[in-house]
Amino acid sequence: MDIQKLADHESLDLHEVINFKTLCLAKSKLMQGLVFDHELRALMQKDVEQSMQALRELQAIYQRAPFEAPVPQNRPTPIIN
Amino acid sequence: MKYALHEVLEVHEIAAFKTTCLTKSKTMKALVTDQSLKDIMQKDIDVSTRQLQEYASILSNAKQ
Amino acid sequence: MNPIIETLTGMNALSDQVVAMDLLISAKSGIRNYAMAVTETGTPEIKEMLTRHLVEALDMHEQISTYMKEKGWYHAWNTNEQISLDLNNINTALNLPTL
Amino acid sequence: MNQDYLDPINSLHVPELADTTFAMDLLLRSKEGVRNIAVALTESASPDVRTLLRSQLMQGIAMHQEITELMINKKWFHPYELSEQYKLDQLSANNTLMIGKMNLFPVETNRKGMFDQTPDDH
Repeated sequence: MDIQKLADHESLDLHEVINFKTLCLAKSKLMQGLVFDHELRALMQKDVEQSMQALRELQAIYQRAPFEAPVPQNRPTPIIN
Repeated sequence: MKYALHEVLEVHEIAAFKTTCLTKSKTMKALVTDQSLKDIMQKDIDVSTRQLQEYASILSNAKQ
Repeated sequence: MNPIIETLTGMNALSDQVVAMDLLISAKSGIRNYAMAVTETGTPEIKEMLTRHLVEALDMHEQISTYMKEKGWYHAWNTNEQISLDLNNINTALNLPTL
Repeated sequence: MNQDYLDPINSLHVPELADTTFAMDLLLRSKEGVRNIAVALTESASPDVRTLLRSQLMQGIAMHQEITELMINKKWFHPYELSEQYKLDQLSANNTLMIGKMNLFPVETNRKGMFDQTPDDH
């Protein structure tokens, strides 16, 4: 019996949260280049570090989703023709 | 399956919510005296009934 | 509420006002639920249905809030009056005997 | 990928990575917008405000539909094949984690000096 698997609805919620966190991380990281204030930049860096930790934890749990699959090295469908 | 899993789950949530709403409106309508409030509640009952039938048909489509 | 049922059930606290408020709150959470659901769907058939139901819920919310405004149970533009009404209702609810 | 963000090898999959990230951002923002407007509608009583919000709500839903369809067509979003979606989720998380580890802005970013003076103020 596979008690490790997550339920359908929580896996979909995880999908939402992971994508949201990924975007938050990318934004906080890249916006640091646009920021003037030191304290704000430091806070963004703190957010980056916390988000990275959070994202790793989320990824680990996400592996228990029922639709989990081997992750390839790169995206399967390049958009550049 | 014709629909995506997350859509079916959303419809399920909405259907559960609407079911309690319809039950409440049906029972509470009997307790109300004001005619215009009664009318609004009757309209709510009619609309919710039709909506629930639509959810039922989607959910039965989704069932494998 | 119907006086006969009132005495029968001992629910004279469940006034039309309370019922209307319940309907209003249900309409509100319905709208929020629909807005969540509509932005989770991609299949046109389901999306079209949910959007239609969202509009119907908005209509219902509009009707019931207009009705409550006319009755003087809902003061959207007068916060102070709304607060006194709220306090009144809170007291009524608090003083209800537990059956 | 290596740690040197100036190495051209790292630009290999960047256009897709950028576009998928921005598309996902747009999708989430359009969702958020629809939800915010719906909540605002349940709190507004003035007819003109309601009319405005209603039309914007419909516009928001249409926008959400458009961006969803675009992302499905481009194969950036797989609501019907969850295993495919799973791969994309993990990939973009990994890529973003890697960017998070880079030291992108090693020097001072405070450019206040460029803005503090008015042009005539020599």
